[in-house]
Amino acid sequence: MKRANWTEYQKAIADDKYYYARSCIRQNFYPGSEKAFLEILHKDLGRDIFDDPLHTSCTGIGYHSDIVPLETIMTVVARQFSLMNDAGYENFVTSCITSFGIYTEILSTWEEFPETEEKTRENLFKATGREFVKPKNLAHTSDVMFHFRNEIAGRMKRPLINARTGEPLRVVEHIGCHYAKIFPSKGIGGSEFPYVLAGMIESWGGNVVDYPERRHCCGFGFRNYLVQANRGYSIANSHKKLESMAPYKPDFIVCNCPGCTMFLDRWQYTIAEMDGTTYGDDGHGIPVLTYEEMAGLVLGYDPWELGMQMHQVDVEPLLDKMGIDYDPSAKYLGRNGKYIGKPEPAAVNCSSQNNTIYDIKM
Amino acid sequence: MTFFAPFTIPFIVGAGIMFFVLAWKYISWLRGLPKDDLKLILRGIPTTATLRSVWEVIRESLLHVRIFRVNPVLGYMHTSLAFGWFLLIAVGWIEVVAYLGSEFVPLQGHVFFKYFAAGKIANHIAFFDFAMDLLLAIVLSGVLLAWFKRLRSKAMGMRRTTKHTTGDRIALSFLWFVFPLRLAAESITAAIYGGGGFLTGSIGKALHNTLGTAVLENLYEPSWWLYSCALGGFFIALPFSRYMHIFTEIPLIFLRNYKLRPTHKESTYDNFEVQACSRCGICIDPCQLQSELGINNVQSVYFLRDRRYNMLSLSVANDCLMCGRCEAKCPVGINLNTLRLNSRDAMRNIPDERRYGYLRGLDRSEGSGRVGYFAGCMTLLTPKTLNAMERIFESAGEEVWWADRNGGVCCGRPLKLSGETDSAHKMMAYNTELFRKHGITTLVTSCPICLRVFREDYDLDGIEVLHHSEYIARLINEGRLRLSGGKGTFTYHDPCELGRGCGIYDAPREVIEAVGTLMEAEHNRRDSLCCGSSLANTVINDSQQLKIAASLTAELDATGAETIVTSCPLCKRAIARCAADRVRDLSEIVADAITK
Amino acid sequence: MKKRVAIIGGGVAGMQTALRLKRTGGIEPVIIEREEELGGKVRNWHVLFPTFTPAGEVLGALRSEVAAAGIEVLTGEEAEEFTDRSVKLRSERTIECDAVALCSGFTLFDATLKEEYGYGIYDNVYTSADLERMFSEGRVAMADGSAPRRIAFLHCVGSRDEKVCQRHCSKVCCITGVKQAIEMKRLFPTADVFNFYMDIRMFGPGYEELYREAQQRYNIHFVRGRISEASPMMDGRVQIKSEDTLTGRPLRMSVDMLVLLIGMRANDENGRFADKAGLTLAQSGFMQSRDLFLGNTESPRPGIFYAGAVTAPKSIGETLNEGFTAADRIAEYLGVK
Amino acid sequence: MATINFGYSINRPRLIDIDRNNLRKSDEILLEMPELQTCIGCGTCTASCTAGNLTDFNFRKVHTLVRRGEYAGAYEEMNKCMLCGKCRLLCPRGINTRGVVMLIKRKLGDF
Repeated sequence: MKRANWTEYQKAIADDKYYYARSCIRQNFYPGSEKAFLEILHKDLGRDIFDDPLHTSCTGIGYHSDIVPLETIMTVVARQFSLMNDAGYENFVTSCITSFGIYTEILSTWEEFPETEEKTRENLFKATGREFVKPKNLAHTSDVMFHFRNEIAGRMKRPLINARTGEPLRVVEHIGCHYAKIFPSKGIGGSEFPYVLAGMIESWGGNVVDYPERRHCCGFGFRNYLVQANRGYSIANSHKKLESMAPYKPDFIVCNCPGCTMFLDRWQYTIAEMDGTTYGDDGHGIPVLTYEEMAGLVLGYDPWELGMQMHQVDVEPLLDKMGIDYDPSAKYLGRNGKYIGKPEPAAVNCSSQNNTIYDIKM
Repeated sequence: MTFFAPFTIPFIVGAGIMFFVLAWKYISWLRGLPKDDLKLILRGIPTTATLRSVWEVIRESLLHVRIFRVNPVLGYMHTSLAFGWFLLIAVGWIEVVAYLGSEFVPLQGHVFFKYFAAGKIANHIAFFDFAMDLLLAIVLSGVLLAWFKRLRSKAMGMRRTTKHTTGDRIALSFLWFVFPLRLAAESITAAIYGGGGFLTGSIGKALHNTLGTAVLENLYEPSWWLYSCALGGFFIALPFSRYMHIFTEIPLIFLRNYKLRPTHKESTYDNFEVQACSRCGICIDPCQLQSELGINNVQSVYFLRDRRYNMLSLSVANDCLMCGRCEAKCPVGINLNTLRLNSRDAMRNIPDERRYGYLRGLDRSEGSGRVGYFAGCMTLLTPKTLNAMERIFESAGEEVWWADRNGGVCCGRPLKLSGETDSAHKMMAYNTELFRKHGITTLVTSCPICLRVFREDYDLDGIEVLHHSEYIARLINEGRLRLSGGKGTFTYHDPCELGRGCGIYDAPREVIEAVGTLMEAEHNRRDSLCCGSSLANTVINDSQQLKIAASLTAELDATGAETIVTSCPLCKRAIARCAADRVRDLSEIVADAITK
Repeated sequence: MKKRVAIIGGGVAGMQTALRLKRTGGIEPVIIEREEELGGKVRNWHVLFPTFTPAGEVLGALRSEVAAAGIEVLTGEEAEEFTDRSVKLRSERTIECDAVALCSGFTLFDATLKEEYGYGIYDNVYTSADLERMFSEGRVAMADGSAPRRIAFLHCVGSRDEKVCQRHCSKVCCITGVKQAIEMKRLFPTADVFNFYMDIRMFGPGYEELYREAQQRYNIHFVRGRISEASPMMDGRVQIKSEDTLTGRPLRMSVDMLVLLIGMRANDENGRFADKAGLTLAQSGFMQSRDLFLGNTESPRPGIFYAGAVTAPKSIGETLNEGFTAADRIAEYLGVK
Repeated sequence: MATINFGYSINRPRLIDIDRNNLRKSDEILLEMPELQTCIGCGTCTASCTAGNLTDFNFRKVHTLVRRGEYAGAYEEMNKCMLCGKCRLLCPRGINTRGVVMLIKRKLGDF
């Protein structure tokens, strides 16, 4: 494929000193990923990134579900910026695609309609007595990871290569609608040929699968999922994507967006229950990783340290493929060695089906 | 006298098979008739219908009076063959009786009397020699004409003749050879044994003089063998070929006089009509699909043939305008359209109880009155007619119930024409109920398609169904419409469904004459052309329809009339494609002429 | 003393204008052509709609007439700027003249700007111009050399699309799509050909008839709906998505070849020409005529005239007619009968 | 199969998938009546339709779907038609609409 055109969409990414904003979904479902991001930046790359306990949700989920008004979310965002000012940072990095979309949209709105910025300043001041300066640089955490992809490649311990065959792993990447579909120029590679994850995969030895429904939404769609009556539409979207990628036999999916990670992973279980369709090797599902997990594996982190036991689709077949050593018995032990519980056996949990290690402990 | 010789075997076998097959066919058809039809037959036998039938058999099966009317030469051909042969048999019988008295003579004895009597009769009766030769000469002239017709059909007044099947060709060949071979056999017999009249006798003498006895002796037996074979072959082929018509027409005439008719469902009675078709091909020329479009495999003769041999295809069954022009000309009087309809029904009717459930409880009618007006789907596309009818009703002071001015339910005839008879009945039931509900006593429609189905298929006792032409004529006669007329010149196109379909020719003409001068087109009334847009045809395409409409329009234009009048919305729209500004519905010219 | 008229652009418009001017006897036209030979865009076309006339026939006739008339032709020369009395060439040369006819035509839309169709990215996505080249070369095939079994044409690529700042209708693509679909069907009779369109605009003589023939005789499928995106398939074919707007349902299919019917856009240098010569541009970026009815071939400035697609997308027939009109107006302006 | 009641199921796509649809019947129909392909979607047929004024029957849409290989329900829809012929009288492309109805019913009776 002649795909050089991603280079037409580039953006400036700060090199150091980031103010970190977390993601609601990731904190709850993939907490290991956010921790891994901070660790990689601190330890491996030696960058300064500040994880501020004072910051809040951006309220994007509420905003996209029509329960948080625009003025409110603008004020919340302004407060985050104000906190960043307090902490002495000017590069804002957010861990969530929807937050990234929200920040981008609000900054653009303020630019196009300065009166809304004035109003927000007024609201923020009335509510909290705070003032704020807009960030110098706004990026998504995957942008930062993309920015350092070559540095990470330099420290790479396990490339994205099938250890048994020596072939590059086939990786499906999913960007998330709010990354570049709203403002194509704010995403690396734009919206049609996004390169942010593809760049990482290629730098770390994998092959990107370009399948027909690559740009399609994962199906989260906020109201589509949040209202139960609409969930059939949500799952139908994931189903469509999985059907489209299945013939390419991907080794894993890497996602950019908290919701997509969750839905492409969890819906595989639901689809298996609903109509018996399973994907991936031996029908045990296609593992779905976050880019931090992918970077963490590449850098030699322990998969359970990265929180990969939180996945619906088991990652062990992938770990085996990559030749990663891991302790199967440590999977469901938390950081302090305490048993954290395990999922019920299902079609997409291949290793937990006949595994009684934890049952003894119970 | 002995009446057996080996050469008679082909004839005896042939005749035996033929009579067996005929009997088997007729008996099974009669047994298959619905009970009501059987009752009709039993009730009809003791009436004058039987006598009338006998007379009709003589007229039509022997003398072919109807074909004479179409074309005298063609009539003579048929008469000479049919009546001539009949007389040959009848006079031959008398001849045998005259020579042998009351002695029993088997069938072959009559047929081959000349052979068995050869050399055994002392005194020839000159009358019989002459009469038999004369009759043979007449039949032979018919055969000659038939040969000639094959070569040049135009001379017989037919532009096109039927393309026959192989079976028909075989039977035809046998038939063509029967009489020349008889001539040969009888002449050779006369040459050896004497006798014979002006034909066989003279040829016999000539043969005797030229060939000599020895040669003739050798030809004698073979010539009778050939004649017997030709007869036997023809008889075997007869029940399976078009010549089946020779015998089938006879029971058909009786059954028809007992009031049996084909219906919208196939029945064994249809076989009498189907097999009574002689494939004369008279139906080909009037067919506009043939003359305008060059389609030459769908005409009634081919339809009946295909149906008879179970090789009817949908495309043949559906490719017919059902204009009725062929039916009007059919010398056997076969109900061609009905047979085609019940074929379509057999092929297409799919009873589906769920269909048209949406009609339930529907009523979009408006107004009230004893007179109901049913525009019909097509009239909704000719609003000028609607407006004219409104004007006419108003002027006549008629209170009108408008059944479907705001869109109604189709009358059902289009579905019936397509063979979906059961579904059509759902529409009929719906509309009947609607008419009853509104208590009308007169139902006027300006669509001949609707009119025909109202009259033929609806059960509308107590409601008088009128075409708007009849209704308007009545208003004029009753003095309820005052018209100023006399200025314009009009030509009138008879819609098929109105004219040949419902027999309404005079009412529209009366109306036209009340407002102006009528100039008849070349084809008019029962002979009028079809506009090509007939709903009965679902095969021909738009340009083909247009071509037919154009030729009709050209003929109407040739009258020189200022305005073309018709009384069918479909015909009007078809003609309008070629003469937009000059075609008007009958109601329009009336509405314009209203004085008060 | 003969009058001299500079004709910028040696395509069909320029040649026609020059021929007519020359025939007056009192005018000496000079054609300035950027390329090394005359002919313009028509050079790259195989056959012309709606008659399937070889483009070379039209071009050949014009070229030989130009040669026979002894018209001065400067090839490989590009106009930098001009006024009504002179044309400054990029080679620093200046042509003095009494009037200028701008016949510089149009630019083909760059299909890579419609990223979602993957032109230049996926192997089996082509433009109508690519297809004409393939027709001319006599070899039409998929990228891997095999014969296509399903071909999709997409109308209005770079036309009527505000997302790429081309609001105007390019006018000729509809009929080109019909023509090329028929040609493909003739080459690959068993292939299925689909045309995806927003509107079918059959404005010219014989066009509607050809459209109907494409439908009825060639069984070409016309789907009303713009393709929203194209994606690659495992086997190198292309998956396309659109809405079948006539049934209100989304539609998806894979095709062996996707042909983009690219539109005509205004030349980039139109702005420069307009600035220097005091002319105006239409909203579409094409040159604005003095008046769309009575002065279609005239600019608002005396002495500067237009012919052909420099003012708007036009068919070859219309362009040739404008050549005549422009020449007559020039002769009138110069007082030459 | 499903042992768990999720309260929802995977919505069937509304998509017309030309790759999955079996176009054989559609090809047969177009072969028998090529003029159907000349439909320009003007909708006159549906606007004038006697049955369409009483139900949601849409002749244009049904035959378009059939041409795309979407046969489900086409037979039942076509059965709503009364064959009255108004559409044929109005069709600007001169399509033999009644023939189309009968042809589709004949070809798709099994669906």
